[in-house]
Amino acid sequence: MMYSEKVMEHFMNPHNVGEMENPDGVGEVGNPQCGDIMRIYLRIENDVITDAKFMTFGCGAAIASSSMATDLIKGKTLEEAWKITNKAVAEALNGLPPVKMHCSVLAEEGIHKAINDYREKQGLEPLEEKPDADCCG
Amino acid sequence: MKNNMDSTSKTVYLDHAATTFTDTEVLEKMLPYFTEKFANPSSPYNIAHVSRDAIDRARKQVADAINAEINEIYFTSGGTESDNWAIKGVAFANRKKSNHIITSAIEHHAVLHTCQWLEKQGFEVTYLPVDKFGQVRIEDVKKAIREDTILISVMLANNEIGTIQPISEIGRIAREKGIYFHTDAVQGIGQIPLDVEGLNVDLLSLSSHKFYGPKGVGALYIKKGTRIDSYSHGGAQEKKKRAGTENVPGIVGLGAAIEQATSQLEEHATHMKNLRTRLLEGLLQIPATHLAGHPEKRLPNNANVIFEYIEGESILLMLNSFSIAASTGSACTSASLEPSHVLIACGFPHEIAHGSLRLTLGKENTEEDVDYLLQTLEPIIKRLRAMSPMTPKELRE
Amino acid sequence: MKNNMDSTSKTVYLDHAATTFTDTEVLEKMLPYFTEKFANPSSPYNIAHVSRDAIDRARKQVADAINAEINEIYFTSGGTESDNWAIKGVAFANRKKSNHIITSAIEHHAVLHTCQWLEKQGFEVTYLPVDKFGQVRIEDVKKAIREDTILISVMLANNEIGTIQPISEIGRIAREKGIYFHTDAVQGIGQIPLDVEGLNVDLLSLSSHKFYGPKGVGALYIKKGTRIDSYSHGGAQEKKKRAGTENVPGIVGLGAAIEQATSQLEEHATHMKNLRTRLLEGLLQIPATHLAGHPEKRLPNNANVIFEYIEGESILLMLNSFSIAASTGSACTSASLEPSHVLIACGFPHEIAHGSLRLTLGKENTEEDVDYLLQTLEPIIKRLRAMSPMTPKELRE
Ligand SMILES: Cc1ncc(COP(=O)(O)O)c(C=O)c1O
Ligand SMILES: Cc1ncc(COP(=O)(O)O)c(C=O)c1O
Ligand code: FES
Ligand code: FES
Repeated sequence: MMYSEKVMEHFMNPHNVGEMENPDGVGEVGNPQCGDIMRIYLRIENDVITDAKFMTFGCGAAIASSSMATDLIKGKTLEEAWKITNKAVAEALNGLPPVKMHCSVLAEEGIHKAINDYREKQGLEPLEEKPDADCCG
Repeated sequence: MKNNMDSTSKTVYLDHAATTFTDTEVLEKMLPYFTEKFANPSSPYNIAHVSRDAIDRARKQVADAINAEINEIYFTSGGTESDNWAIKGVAFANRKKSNHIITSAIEHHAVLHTCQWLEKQGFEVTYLPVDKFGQVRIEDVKKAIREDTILISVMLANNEIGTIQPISEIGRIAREKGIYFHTDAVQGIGQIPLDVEGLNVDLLSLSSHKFYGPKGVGALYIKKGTRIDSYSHGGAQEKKKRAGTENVPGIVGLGAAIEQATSQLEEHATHMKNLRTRLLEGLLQIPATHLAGHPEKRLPNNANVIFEYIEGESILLMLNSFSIAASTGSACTSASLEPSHVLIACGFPHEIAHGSLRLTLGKENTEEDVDYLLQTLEPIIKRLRAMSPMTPKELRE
Repeated sequence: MKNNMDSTSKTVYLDHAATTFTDTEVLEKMLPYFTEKFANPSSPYNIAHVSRDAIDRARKQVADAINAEINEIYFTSGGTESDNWAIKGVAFANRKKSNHIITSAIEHHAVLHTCQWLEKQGFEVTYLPVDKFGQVRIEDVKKAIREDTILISVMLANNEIGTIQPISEIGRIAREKGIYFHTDAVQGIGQIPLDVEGLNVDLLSLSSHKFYGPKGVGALYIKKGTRIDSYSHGGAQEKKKRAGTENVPGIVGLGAAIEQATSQLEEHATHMKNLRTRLLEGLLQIPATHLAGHPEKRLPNNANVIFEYIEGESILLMLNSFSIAASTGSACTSASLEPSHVLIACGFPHEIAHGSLRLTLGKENTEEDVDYLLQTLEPIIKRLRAMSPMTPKELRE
């Protein structure tokens, strides 16, 4: 595991860990069989993400990606948050090992699911999500 | 979470199944063979006798350690080469006769991938299942044997879960049927007594760096009369079966290490078992934790436990930040992103196999090391479970 | 005949083509990797990075020494393994396409016996003749090439007579025809400049213990894109092409040794040539003595002379009693009782080939060593000739 210092920082002291009471949107992605599940919670006011939390079962990269991704979306509009890619998450972490890029994909997908959950609750059409990334790489 | 790692802190090494350090006494014995006593053993002058004698002595040390004859020991570059040679060598040398091989589902990749490669060469391979403790069932061996079976290869003790196989019984069956029997004893040397006669084996692999010898050298026991191809072609070394200038210092180190390991076997095993008892008592107090492997028939230095709801790589990373070195069967640390084939073969579901932690003790470990591990690990498990969406409420804080 | 050997006398070692001592600086660099820095490079914790980094560094040292890319270097257990892998690996990976291999009659046994084994597996092999200096003729290479030729393997420099082959030209021809080209450069490293680009080779073998590195470790250069089978199956080491826990100290030693050898190449070659000039001047003053190999295109440290009417083993025995270590192509020292295939291929009659003496110099040899050899050898030759029924009257005393 050749992780950047940034990854280790977010892994050892992750931001935004925990469950959220009555979230405005929740997204859960991954598959326990593959060793990864990520759940993202959003608090939304006026189309702006005022708070985000996560719960993750997974490797160091998955936990660090959850922490970074939730940091990145806080304070963003839903439109801005939707556009945050897994690459952006990985870059913010100063890179991930190639075999671990799929863990950052979980973060992107988790955010998309959570936003769509919010939209559905609001009676809006869900936005089109990317097909699920392949399990186990 | 603060960790106590700084540049001066010593690592608590709990991964002796991966590799061991070379014992300083062993290294001491190797040193002259790099410098003054460096001659090529095949050369025709006095100083070459010194190298030749050193190899002979090491061959005797290995033979004595496993109750073999001197001329049944061949030196190789490690456990992987020994396994590859044993299996490919016997398979091709006996091919005309037949083409079926039996092995187990929990072998080391050096055996499994070799067998899979042989399948591509037209051999047929049966992979025996194991019970939940990781043991091969004698009944399954009997059932798998065919008219055209040439070789059975079952490991002495597993590298992940430490389970010891009923080698002697399998060997008896193989011998009755006239089938060659190979065992990968790489993890067994220095841990449990070994006797090729008692085990009824025709071939046995070992690797120096698993018992405080140097890396890059191993041996293959080949019972007299076994039909086996040469592994490499070239000079007349190793009775023309394994060409190449001998790694004299490495071979000296292997010999010294196996002699030391064998002479200290009981004492070492007692030390390991005492530490492991303390270790497992602590580990199994953590809720939702399971022992992998056999409760008794296991290597004295091996503990393998599974923590539900969390993932092994995260555990290792956190342990690493506290200067503890360990191993896991989680998919997330393997290049293939597949969880341990051993844990899966024992029947653990994928999501459970992910939470495994292998701790393998060594001769320099102390009770303090065990206590440090336990005291470091408990909060780590709690912390990771607190983050995991799979953890049931009552296990979260 | 009195000899000056006693237990304290130092051996004058003139057999560096057989093996070299490990340089003390090189050994120094290896030592930490036996003890503190012992972790398995594949393990997922900090102390394993240290082993991984050490291997990466050594790979770069090898790549730099031969002008290759880092990911074209694979570590092996020695020259023999590198040769076996290169030839078998390319042969089987490209078998469907074709099945003809070209090599030379004067290759090391690691190449020759591998090719002979491949003949038993259904491949066809052409063994190119050499001229009286031991050189392969380009014309012969061209003539030997067939539609179905997959591989040409010609050594860079011969281990017995030191003759350097026209590798670059052979490589150009091979490349034009789309045929893989392997060279056994085991004797060339540290003696002559090497550049895989300039040599037009796809595969190149080397062995650490020939250039003041440790025994039991070597490397194979495999040009990117070369179709070659894996050599051993098991773990994911060496990009899954050569499984087995890496011999970290050995690899570190190989890296340090090749870097040192390359940086001191010119200086070393000059030293060797000066000593060899002195040596050959003395040797060729002995009557009925012939130089074997090429007068100029030869390794700087190699002298190989043939003394008519006498037999090499006797010469070595007497030299040995005066604490001089050397080598011969005589049948009487070889297990097979066949004289050197190299000398025979150069056209020396059997009875002449018997009288060969190979002296290969090394970096610690001095003019005193050369003078001691000359002064010791002359009476030995006289004495043996005096005993030989073949010696003409005028050469007896
Ligand atoms: C059971 C078993 N077999 C074979 C091997 C391969 O040995 P080596 O790494 O020395 O090639 C190992 C260790 O890696 C092992 O644990
Ligand atoms: C030309 C040549 N090729 C191959 C080898 C084999 O190398 P090793 O003995 O390291 O296996 C040698 C030396 O023995 C050699 O001189
Ligand atoms: S969660 Fe398994 S690799 Fe990241
Ligand atoms: S004369 Fe005795 S072996 Fe040649």
